[in-house]
Amino acid sequence: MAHPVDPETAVGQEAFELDPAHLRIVEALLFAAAQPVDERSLAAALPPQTNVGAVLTELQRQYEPRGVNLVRVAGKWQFRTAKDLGFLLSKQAVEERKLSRAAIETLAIIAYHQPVTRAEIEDIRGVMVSKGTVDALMEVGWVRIRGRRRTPGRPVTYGTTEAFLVHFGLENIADLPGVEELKGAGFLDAVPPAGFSVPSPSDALGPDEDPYEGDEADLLAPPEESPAADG
Amino acid sequence: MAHPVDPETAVGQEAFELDPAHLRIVEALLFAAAQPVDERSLAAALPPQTNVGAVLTELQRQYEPRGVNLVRVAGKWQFRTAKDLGFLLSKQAVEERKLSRAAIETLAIIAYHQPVTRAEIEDIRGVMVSKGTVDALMEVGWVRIRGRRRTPGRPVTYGTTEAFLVHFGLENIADLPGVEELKGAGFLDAVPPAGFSVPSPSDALGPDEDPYEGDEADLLAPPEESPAADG
Amino acid sequence: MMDPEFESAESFEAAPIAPEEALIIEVDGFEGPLDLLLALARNQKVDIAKISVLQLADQYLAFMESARRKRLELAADYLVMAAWLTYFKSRLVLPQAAPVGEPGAEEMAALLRWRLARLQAMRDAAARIMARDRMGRDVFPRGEPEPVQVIRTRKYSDTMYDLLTAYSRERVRVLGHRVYEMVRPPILLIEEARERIERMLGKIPSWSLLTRFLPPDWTSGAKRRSAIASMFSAALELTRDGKLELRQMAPFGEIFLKDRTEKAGEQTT
Repeated sequence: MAHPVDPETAVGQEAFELDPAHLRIVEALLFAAAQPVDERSLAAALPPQTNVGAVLTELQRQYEPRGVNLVRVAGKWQFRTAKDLGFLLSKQAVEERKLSRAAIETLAIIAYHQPVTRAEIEDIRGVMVSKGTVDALMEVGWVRIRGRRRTPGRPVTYGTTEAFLVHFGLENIADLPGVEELKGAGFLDAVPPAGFSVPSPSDALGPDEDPYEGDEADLLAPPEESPAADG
Repeated sequence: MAHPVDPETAVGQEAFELDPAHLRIVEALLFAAAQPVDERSLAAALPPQTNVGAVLTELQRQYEPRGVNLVRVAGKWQFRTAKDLGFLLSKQAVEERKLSRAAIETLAIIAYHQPVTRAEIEDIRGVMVSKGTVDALMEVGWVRIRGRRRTPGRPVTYGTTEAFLVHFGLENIADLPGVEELKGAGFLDAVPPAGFSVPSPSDALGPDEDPYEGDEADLLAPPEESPAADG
Repeated sequence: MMDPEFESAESFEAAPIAPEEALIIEVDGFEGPLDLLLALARNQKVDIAKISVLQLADQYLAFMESARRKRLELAADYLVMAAWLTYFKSRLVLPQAAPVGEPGAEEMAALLRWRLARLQAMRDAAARIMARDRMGRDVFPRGEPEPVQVIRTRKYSDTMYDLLTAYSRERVRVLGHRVYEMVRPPILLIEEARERIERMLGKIPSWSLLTRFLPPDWTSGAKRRSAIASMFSAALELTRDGKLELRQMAPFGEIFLKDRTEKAGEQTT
């Protein structure tokens, strides 16, 4: 037969003489703090004469059987994941990064102007684009080689990937806003410079574009499943 | 021992078997993660067949009187400091970018009317959307491009983000304050009562407009090749 | 002068404010005509659903007149609203003259009340959202998160905002080098005039004066003449395209235009 959770282990069910309001305050302060907090700082948030040590001892006791414990480190207090649950934590924190300015600009040009060759990206940006920038975008998984332009030298054309759409929350590459929409949303001044136009990007193979056959066999993976626009 | 919980009796009843070890794991995960976590991710850390919903409900109940509460935002779960203790934590408060009145009004219109086009926002506000409105809301991360409307010109539609729900403590869009009354009053309908001509600064929503219905299959070309990037 | 039925209906409400009193309102403080109307409506201190639209129209038109005297540049939106309110008043005066299929004064008043009420409702909703317990202000997440395995962490935090900003900035920077300033003669291009009228299509009330739609800053001297000529040419083009109707009662008389797109819009898919 099912039995209810033991009230003894449940946080907040205990009978204690301490003012529950004080426990709540210390609990919230420790939870929101970005580093361990000393008792003096905690005392400052409580009425004078409050026994901070007793509040902390009681909190520590209440959290002792739980998934999170209140621990004392270097004379200060902090909540930590219970030691035996360390397996839930990953060893390394992943630091979020941003693309360099050159990289995000190149990515934006590829997104809007695809299919586009490196020479064309340079022409639009007016500066040399290092191969490293495009390679790095391919490594992130947002840019792919789409095909080859049917022009002398048959340069490869670049486009964006499904991962690009997912990351930037687009259902479709054609959903990128056009000039009027960039203006309307405030990204462009009401009067953009002469000659400003925005192409309508498309996944479809361009008229002068051949599908990319790949230089190496391992680049050819089986076709992807239908794209799921799942955030 | 553990038999599957009857979903009929599980709802609203606490008399089923909850393994304290499961409570500890979910507690540790939600405590450790600063951002909201979805039930699927939590389930991944628990034995198969665990009733994650019941674990969460019990945790929520246990934390309800405390200084830290378990809340549901954007369809996910997160520990947050109790609402009434905000005043103690002003030191932790993040300096927030001040949004213009126009931007705040536009945010509300986007939230309640989404997916909504710029023309519709302008129709409701009776004024053109200016620079520093939609772009500022996108910069804060509360507004996103949702897609395009299936009408001539295929205007881009806007909606709110998960960050918006998290920031304002909303479970989902239907949880917006007063949404039912606004709907009842007809203020969320795309078009005003039929037969009226409306003075408005830009293209008003016409009777020929369809609501946005997700992506358009005809625009999604099948992938010609596998993305070469990210092996 | 006024239709007796309407007069009695209107006189139920607060006595009209003298136009001068309404003029203490400065145009700078307003975001468009609807915002201005809402402020005027609130002055009536009654439920928006019961507001006197005639009184509102008078106040608005008086405001426009004073702005004109002060040579304030008002956006086209204000002029369109003025034209609509003028038309509303004409409907009020001559209700029997409403052409078939066109809204009568009562319908027009109801529509304006509805739009004002909707704007007010959205403002109230905005205030309610902003007053919620907000993350980072009223409630706080764990201050010292620990990395967790089950949560997918993104490696890159670039957003759509970053992408669009980069694109706009980059393209403008490159094209900016190729731009030169050009001193424009006081001529309104027909394309501009056409674009202007097209922007108003769907909102032009029945038979409105062409001169009401002149761009602000083009209402006097040589600029006015150029603007009238171009607006007329553009109106002719749009009439040819079936989007407008034009009417002139007498040689050298005023030219009126009427929108035909609305009906067309209802029929197409």
